Amino acid sequence: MRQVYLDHQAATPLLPEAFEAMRPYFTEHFGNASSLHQAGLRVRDALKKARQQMAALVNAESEEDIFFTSDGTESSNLAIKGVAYANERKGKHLVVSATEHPSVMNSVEFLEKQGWTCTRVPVDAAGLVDPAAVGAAITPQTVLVAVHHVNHDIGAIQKVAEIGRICAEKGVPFYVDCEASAGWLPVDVREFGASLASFSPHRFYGPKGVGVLYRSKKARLVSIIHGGVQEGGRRAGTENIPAIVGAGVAAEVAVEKLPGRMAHAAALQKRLWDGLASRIPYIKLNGPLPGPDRIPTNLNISTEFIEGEGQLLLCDLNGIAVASGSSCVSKSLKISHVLAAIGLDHALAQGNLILTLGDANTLEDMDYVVETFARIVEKLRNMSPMWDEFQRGVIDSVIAPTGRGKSFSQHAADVSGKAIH
Amino acid sequence: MRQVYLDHQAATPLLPEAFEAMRPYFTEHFGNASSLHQAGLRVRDALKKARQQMAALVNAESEEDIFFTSDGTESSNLAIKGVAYANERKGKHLVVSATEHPSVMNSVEFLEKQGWTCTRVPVDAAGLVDPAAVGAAITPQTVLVAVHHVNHDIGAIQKVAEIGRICAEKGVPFYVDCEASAGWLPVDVREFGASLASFSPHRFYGPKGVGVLYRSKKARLVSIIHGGVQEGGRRAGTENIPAIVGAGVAAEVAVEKLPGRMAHAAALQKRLWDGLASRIPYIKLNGPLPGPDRIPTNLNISTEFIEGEGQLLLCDLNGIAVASGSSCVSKSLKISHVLAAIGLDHALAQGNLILTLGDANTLEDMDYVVETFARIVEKLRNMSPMWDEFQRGVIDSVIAPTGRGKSFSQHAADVSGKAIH
Amino acid sequence: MSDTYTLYNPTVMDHFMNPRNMGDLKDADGIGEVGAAACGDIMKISLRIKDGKIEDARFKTFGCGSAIASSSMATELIKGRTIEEAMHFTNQEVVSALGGLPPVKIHCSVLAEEALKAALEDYLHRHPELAAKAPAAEVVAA
Amino acid sequence: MSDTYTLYNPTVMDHFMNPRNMGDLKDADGIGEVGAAACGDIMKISLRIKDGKIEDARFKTFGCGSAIASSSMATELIKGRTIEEAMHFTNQEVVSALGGLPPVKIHCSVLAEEALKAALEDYLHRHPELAAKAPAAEVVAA
Ligand SMILES: Cc1ncc(COP(=O)(O)O)c(C=O)c1O
Ligand SMILES: Cc1ncc(COP(=O)(O)O)c(C=O)c1O
Repeated sequence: MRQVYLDHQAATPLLPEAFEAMRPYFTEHFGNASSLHQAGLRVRDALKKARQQMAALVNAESEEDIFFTSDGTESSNLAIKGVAYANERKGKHLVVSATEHPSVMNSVEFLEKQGWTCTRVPVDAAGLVDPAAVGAAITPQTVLVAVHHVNHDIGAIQKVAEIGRICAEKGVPFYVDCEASAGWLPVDVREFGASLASFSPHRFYGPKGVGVLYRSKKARLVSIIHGGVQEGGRRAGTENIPAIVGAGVAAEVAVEKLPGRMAHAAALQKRLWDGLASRIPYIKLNGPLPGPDRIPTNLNISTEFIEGEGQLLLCDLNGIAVASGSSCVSKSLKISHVLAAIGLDHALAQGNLILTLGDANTLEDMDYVVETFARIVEKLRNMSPMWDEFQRGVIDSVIAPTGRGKSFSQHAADVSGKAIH
Repeated sequence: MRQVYLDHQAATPLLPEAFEAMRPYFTEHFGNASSLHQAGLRVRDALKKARQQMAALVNAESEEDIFFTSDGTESSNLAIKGVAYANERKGKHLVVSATEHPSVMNSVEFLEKQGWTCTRVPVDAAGLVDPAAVGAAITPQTVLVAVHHVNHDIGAIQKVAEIGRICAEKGVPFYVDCEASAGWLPVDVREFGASLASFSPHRFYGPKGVGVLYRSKKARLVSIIHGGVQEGGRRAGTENIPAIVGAGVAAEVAVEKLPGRMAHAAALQKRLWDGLASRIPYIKLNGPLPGPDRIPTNLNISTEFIEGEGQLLLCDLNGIAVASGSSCVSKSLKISHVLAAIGLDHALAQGNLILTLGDANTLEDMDYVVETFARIVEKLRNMSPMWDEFQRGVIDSVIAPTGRGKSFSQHAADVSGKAIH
Repeated sequence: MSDTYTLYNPTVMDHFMNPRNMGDLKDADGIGEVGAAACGDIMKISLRIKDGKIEDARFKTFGCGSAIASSSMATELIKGRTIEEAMHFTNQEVVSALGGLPPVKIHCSVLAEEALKAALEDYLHRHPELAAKAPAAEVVAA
Repeated sequence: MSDTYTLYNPTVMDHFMNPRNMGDLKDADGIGEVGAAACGDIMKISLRIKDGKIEDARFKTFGCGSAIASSSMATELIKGRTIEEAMHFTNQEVVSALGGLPPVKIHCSVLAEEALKAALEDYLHRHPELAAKAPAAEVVAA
């Protein structure tokens, strides 16, 4: 069976050259970077080199602005809480977009319990935040603005450079979560006007176990994992040297391959979406149209009248690895807050699938996915009471309304006795 | 030149069998454990197995009590802050021993800034904490007691089982940092009465990039790194699967090799300390005597009239890797707080060296270290004004007082114009 | 499937991939359609009942793998039972017959129980003469 | 040393491993012993001074590698200078001659400057007739 991995947002295979670079650091050069003897001093050079490679990827002023953490989640936590705690006396207000990753959203919620307040700037139906609205949300108490570069679910590219200019004018540090873009789109912290930016190499063929936080010297930042004085006092704990070394290689490869990667992904994205849209009725692309507002690696679709988990499992049984933002797929039984933020009808959020493309995918893979997915949709629609009820005019379509029947949400509320959340 | 690595407290080489176990999880089985497709589901099994291996190492009730973090430092932070925040409404008082690792001490300091209070229970001259004193420090507001199993600097083994009984009687969760003991001494969370315990496999031949927190279901714990619902909602962020797999193997090997490791280390420890003590005058062992109160892998020595960094560098140039708790070695220019807590004279703290033994060390290595170190001490004493002034009776020895001359501290204060801190 | 990793156990996977009794019954004697407020799943069960016995059952489900498997299993289990027996049917039977469900998915089996009970209610509603004799359906929440 | 990783640059390492002018001067004309409050290091410099010129210098140091290297380098640099020149000696000369020190170790070079100045003060103290002519030693903190 053909294997088509379309979940590059969740994980990517490690580059063989990154693995080779890491290899000596496990058993041979195993020292602790804090040690003052050969074993420790040797790995310091490796650490420094990796910092330079990271700085180059995002055009940081200096490798000293690069801090290593354990993953993208920790980087987000450090950016949000580390800046908030550092500026506690200045003010306790934050501004974030409504579609930030949970690592940002939940960090903010945690701070709210500790007395901070936060403005969540809404996004439009495509998932884009209005820079002017971000600017308008800034108050004299605002100590940080956080808007991600690219959304992890719907691939929307935010106008970060514009937001960065507004933040600079108002003198407020600006944090850009680049986890869903670094390695796949150009990231330039200076062009973005970012005081802080995060990404993690395991998202672009680097190893798991390392995240990166860029921080310009202008922004104050305190540690949130307390202990020793590793990472310039910004992150205590023994550095994960092998992973950091591999991450450096992945960053270097990303710089080199970026144009090719983007072109390849854009071609796949077009083939896949064109195929799905023409082959399957009642299907919708969520987020911006392919083009300048959408990362070429992401498709986020909703297939009406069927639910996401079943689609995902049947894709998997056919060799296709995908993700879903449907409530059944989440451990909390809630639809992705991103889908909620773009105002997607619950019926469509339920039928959600997230496809993220990568280097190894081919155009033939895309054709296979289209054909296979069409069969899966047919199978699940046959099983679905909603499809039947739509045929019979009991309920109407959200994607292509016929004017007959009630809405899915109304129907769901009627049969469950409660409004669907 | 003979190479003798005596810094196992800082880092250990990865076991080849652990590396082999990890290897497929980099490029081949690279999935994200949260994914619902083959790539993700496959690594879930690996994650579960590693949890079982960790549970076995510390005799945890269930693998569900094992949470993976990024390192020992993060585990300490999670234990301290995660329990403190979870019990905020119950009380805001903590009890810790005075010689906990900085990851504990600095977490506590952070909480103090947020309104918690903390009692630091002092240790005796050997570095041992009195269980009764811990019990006496507990108040109705106490939400956590933290006493490490073994001290990272001086190898003192605390009476954790006794402290655990007292905590159980008083109904207060007990956190035992086992970072300096797991893999080298038996760790039994049930015998210790530990509600929480932490360790990290990179300290016993496992990989960097993973730490462990054991938490019994009886103790409430909230997340401190916010985001997704990985690790049962206790630690957000993509799991570092390869490292976790390797850590599991290291834990399994540790269980099997433990008795051999301990016997081997004890023999080395005896040979080394006997050699040093007989060969070098004015040298002192810090912490408990070798025996039941001291981990067999650790020697912490102070050599009078010379400073630690010079000793460390000359050891290194002679192939011997060691650490030091002297102020010149620390980035903060402060002597190890452990040496301060046992009341070690500043002159001796300055001349401190920490030697930690491991599987690959031999008795011949120990003899080489003794001879080499004797030469190093001679060289540095020849360079030291203190040695000369001691000979001339200007200052006295702390280790073997002659009754002539003033104390080093007095002299240092006289020449610097300030009391030495 | 020896090399396949699955989210659910083999029985659940089997009922998801090859659902039994999928479809609608023409001229059903009772039809129940219910929804899960928790996640938005919808399940519909139709019954053919003759002489107080469930002769046939069909389901349609809009929901995750375990919802589909739960309704498939529920329809299997219920066939041949009397109305009275069916009234005592609980989700636990579904869970057991499926060999277990992940904790977060137990509500799918509850939905199957609810759909069945709704179909029975519908039948009794259409046959008020029987309703008096039958015990009230107790929907057991998980 | 091509395969050796070092905490300090090769010049510092060289002065640490092969210190110049280590020891005490018999019948020194000036001796200075100073301590660093920051870390507890102690440095002692003895000078032989003839006709207003530093003819010879020796050091003894209780301290880290960079403290030893700093005192070694300071004694090298100071030899042959006049008292007046020596009074203007600063730690920066030591740092430059050593090719740089880690930021946290700059205070070691300050200690060397202080030890030298203390030795000069001692000399001037012993020769009050010269003290009036010489400029006051300025100790420059890093
Ligand atoms: C936008 C964004 N931020 C943060 C994260 C968290 O990164 P990690 O999985 O490395 O913890 C992700 C993960 O997918 C993400 O997409
Ligand atoms: C007792 C103790 N606790 C915590 C830590 C921190 O562990 P890690 O280096 O894995 O962050 C250490 C590290 O040496 C330790 O010895």
